Amino acid sequence: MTTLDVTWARDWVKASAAVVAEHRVDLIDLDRAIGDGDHGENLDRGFTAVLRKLQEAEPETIADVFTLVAKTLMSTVGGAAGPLYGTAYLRAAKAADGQSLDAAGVADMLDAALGGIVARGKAEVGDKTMVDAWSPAVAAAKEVATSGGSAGAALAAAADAAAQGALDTEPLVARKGRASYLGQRSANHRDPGAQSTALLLRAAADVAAGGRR
Amino acid sequence: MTTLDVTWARDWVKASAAVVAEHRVDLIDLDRAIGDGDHGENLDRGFTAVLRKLQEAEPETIADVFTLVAKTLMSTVGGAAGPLYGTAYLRAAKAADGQSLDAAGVADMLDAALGGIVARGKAEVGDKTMVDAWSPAVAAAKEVATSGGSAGAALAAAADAAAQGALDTEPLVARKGRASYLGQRSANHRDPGAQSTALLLRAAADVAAGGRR
Amino acid sequence: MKKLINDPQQVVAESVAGFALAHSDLVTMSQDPDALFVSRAGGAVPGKVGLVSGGGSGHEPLHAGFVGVGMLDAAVPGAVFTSPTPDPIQAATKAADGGAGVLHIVKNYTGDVLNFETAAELAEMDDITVKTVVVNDDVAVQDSLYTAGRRGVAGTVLVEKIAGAAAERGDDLEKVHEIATRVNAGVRSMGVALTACTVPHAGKPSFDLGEDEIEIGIGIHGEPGRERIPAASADEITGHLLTAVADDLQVTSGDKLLLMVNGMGGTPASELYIVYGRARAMLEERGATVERSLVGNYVTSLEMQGASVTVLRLDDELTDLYDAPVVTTALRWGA
Amino acid sequence: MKKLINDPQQVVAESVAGFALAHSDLVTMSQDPDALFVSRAGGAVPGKVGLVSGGGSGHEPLHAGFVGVGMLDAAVPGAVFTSPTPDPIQAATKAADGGAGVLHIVKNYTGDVLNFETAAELAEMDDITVKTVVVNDDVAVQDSLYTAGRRGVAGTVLVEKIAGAAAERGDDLEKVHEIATRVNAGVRSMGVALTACTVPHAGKPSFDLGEDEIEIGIGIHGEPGRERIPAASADEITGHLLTAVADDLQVTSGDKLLLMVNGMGGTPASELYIVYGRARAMLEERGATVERSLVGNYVTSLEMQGASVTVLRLDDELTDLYDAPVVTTALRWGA
Ligand SMILES: Nc1ncnc2c1ncn2[C@@H]1O[C@H](COP(=O)(O)OP(=O)(O)O)[C@@H](O)[C@H]1O
Ligand SMILES: Nc1ncnc2c1ncn2[C@@H]1O[C@H](COP(=O)(O)OP(=O)(O)O)[C@@H](O)[C@H]1O
Ligand SMILES: [Mg+2]
Ligand SMILES: [Mg+2]
Ligand SMILES: [Mg+2]
Ligand SMILES: [Mg+2]
Repeated sequence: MTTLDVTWARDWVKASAAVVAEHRVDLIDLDRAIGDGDHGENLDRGFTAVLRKLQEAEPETIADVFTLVAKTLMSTVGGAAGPLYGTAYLRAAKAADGQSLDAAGVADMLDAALGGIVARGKAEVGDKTMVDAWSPAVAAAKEVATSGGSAGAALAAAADAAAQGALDTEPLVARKGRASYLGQRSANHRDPGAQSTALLLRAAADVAAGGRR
Repeated sequence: MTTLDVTWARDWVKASAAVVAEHRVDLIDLDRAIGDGDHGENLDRGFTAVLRKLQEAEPETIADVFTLVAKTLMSTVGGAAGPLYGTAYLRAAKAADGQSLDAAGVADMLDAALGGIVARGKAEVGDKTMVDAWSPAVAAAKEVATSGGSAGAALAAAADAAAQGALDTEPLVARKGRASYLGQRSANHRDPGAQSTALLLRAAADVAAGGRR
Repeated sequence: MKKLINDPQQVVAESVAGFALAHSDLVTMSQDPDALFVSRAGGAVPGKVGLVSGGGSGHEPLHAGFVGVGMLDAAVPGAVFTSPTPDPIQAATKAADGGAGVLHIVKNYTGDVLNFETAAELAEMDDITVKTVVVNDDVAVQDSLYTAGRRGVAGTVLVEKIAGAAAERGDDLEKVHEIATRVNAGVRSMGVALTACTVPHAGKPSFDLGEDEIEIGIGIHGEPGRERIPAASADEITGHLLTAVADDLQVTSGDKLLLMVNGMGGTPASELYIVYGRARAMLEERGATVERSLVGNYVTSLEMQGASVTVLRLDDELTDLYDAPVVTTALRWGA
Repeated sequence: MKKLINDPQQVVAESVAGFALAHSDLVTMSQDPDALFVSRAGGAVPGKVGLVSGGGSGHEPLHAGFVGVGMLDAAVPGAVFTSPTPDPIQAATKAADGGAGVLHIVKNYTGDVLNFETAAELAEMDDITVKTVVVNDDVAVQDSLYTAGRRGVAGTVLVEKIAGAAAERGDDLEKVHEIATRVNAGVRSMGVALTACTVPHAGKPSFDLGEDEIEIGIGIHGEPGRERIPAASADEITGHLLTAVADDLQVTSGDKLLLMVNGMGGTPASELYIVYGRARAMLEERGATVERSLVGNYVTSLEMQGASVTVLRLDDELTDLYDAPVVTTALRWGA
């Protein structure tokens, strides 16, 4: 696919719910190590609610899908991840206001999401947060867009970069979020929010590639 | 020895303190199983205090030794064992009012002690308490006295009978003391108070036989 | 065994000293370490019946946490899980006597009964009139003439509160004793343990419990309970406890009740409220109304995880006395 | 994991329901399960500044246990250890507003700060003036502009109590906010864990701790602490905590202090008083006097064994406000 439409957006949400449920315990375990052990539970609660809402509401545009996700996550997740992901999807909705997304649209949408996260959480790259997955993902998508790739290719590159970004959080000492309380002891653990970001973007790419819905 | 004097009484007290300290953990473990796990600690606290008092007071008669033991146990042991052993030694002091004890004197002294325990605790043989050790001990000492044995022989017989009595508490279902709360589940465990009785009487016999002081 | 303690033998002395320091506005501690007790700041109230309770330590806030206006005049802490000896009980009785006699509130354990008995005799020799109520609210234990009878557990707090209010309003010893006896007659409890507790000087858990087992009918001294069952939901466990309690008390339609859910020390408050909700629903299903509620750690077994359910049948007088002002470290209202 | 619960997902809903039933004289629960909060029975007090706090559940009695006269007007419980979402905070803010504005008391965690921030924005859209104090008393965490800063822990109770008294005496929002800020500026805490706790939906202990290890500088969410050290005596552990707290607060001779020893949920009261005794002696060695004391389970981490030490520097106004009447389920005096 060169562009993505509302079907992709809806399928991405369904795939997100599935992937979060599947990795619920992994995310809890990552958060147990350097946080409070609820990240997987929080996202699972949120995306379960999103799935229910999606069935009731049947949104007709990409923006409407993302707005629904934003509001539902905001009002069901709580913790740090709720407002951060909530704001990310809200900004993504504003960015994705057409009927479809090409590679540049994907890059803009991801960039807007990252902007929302930074606006709320004030984290920088290297602080060991989800920003460390989002930031390289945005850069990778932009590169694909510049070099004329498809929307699907942009998502695939973003997903790869986010996965690498999540991996790269392991040696870092956290400066934001709950893991920052651990100081040096936060090193040698992967950041749960960066990991969930990688999972969600991977789902987006898989769905775009027809692999997951 | 055919008769026992105040030296024996003093040495018995010392030996009692030693034997209780030595078996502190065993008695705690017996009491953990069907009680509250303090019997060894209680008696150890009591006899440690007795030992200190004995050094300060240097009592000159058997009765004075036992009275000192009685009062000290009463005021330091607490729990069920404190008043029961305290009363036992108090009655024993009253019974042992001469300068020395022959076999009949030993039997009377033990009988008085048993009487004190029953007066306070109202337990009968078979209720799975220290009475199940004291009662056969008294009977055995009486038999030795009747058949003309020595005081030491009376104590030895009493110690043997108490040990057997303690062993025989194992199958019993408790009807008095803390173990009674367990109902049927108190069976297949030895009563801690019967066991401590057996230890104390064994110490008395050993000291009389010159084996322990 | 990991505990916030120094010397296991000094746990009681150090913790009572800390307690007395922290709450010097409400209580004072005896000076003689061989006769350790806690009594009301300001001393005995002339003309008022004195209330003295005590027992093994490890059940905090019982009993020292209930010393103060409207409740106990003195509390005697023994070694952990071991009843105190007669001497400190006698001394506490003296300190609590305002000339109108003293009520001993004793939990029904052989050791407690015997030591308080002796202390009462000693106090009578000091010309203090002593009456005793023996609390035995634990329905986990079969009551019988031929056994030690039922244990005294969380219901003790209600006896102390209500009898304390009777004494405070000026009732004489006879009447205070009658009230205490009435509360004891109308109160029943039963407990459950999810984990054992560890007595400091023993250093080992009081019993071994598998990861999937719980003890129903537990006492408050780390004794094993009536039966061991597989771990179950809060509703099921509450069902066991409440049914035993309500059946024994013969709760029927129209009864006015006080419902107490007591934590054993290591259970989060949130879990106690889940138990409370279920127990209350079950009482209401029987047509009774829950007029008063008490939820929290009141009679504990060190760090044991578990809870007990207590039901007291109320009448107007008992309700008024329960509502009367109380100013202690653990129970405080109306003043 | 053995807990007195039913469905792990329903722990908060069921326990808050039980809490509201048991204490219907003091609190009411919101009807909308999607906007769960607890507020004062009787509703907002016209003309009084409203106080709203909240945060993850599992810290009981914080915060719902402090709803009542002289303290909070509403408390918003999130999922266990997870800050609530903006909707219930907004609803609670509305319920707490008596027309004089509302103070949000927020513990300094990213999640809490963000969700309360959004709720405050929403409330402003309802024409309610909201001011916020972010409590950050935990000295275990290095404070810096480039990090999330220090956490809010047990000192929160003192902010709620003292600001609550200011609101109750009629101070306006500006002044109540100033008082709350003053308390936060003068309070420091640090905690220790002897065992981890288990979040119901996680089913596993929040961290693994050896039989001979303890965590110093623990938070209240089962997070690991600043350092892991070998198990030590109460005096040594208290030394670690108190020294860090008193150094950071720069306690000096002549200071008048409030000393709070807070249990993490699974620690016997007797142990808290041992810690209290040592902490108090150490403060007195510095020439300070301990004028007020609070010992007990106030800000817990489920069934975690451990404790925290909190010191607040008092002045006359703060002392008066602390002493002012309070009628909540967990803190009650003077009325
Ligand atoms: N200031 C921040 N900026 C960006 N991301 C953050 C920030 N603080 C926390 N996070 C992310 O949130 C994740 C934790 O989410 P979660 O466990 O759901 O919330 P909480 O920390 O409140 O328990 C972290 O792993 C991190 O990726
Ligand atoms: N009524 C009784 N009569 C005789 N012995 C008793 C009675 N009750 C208890 N005992 C004895 O006391 C022992 C327990 O003593 P101990 O553990 O020191 O006291 P407690 O039961 O108060 O913890 C029991 O093993 C039993 O032998
Ligand atoms: Mg988390
Ligand atoms: Mg015992
Ligand atoms: Mg005992
Ligand atoms: Mg959280």
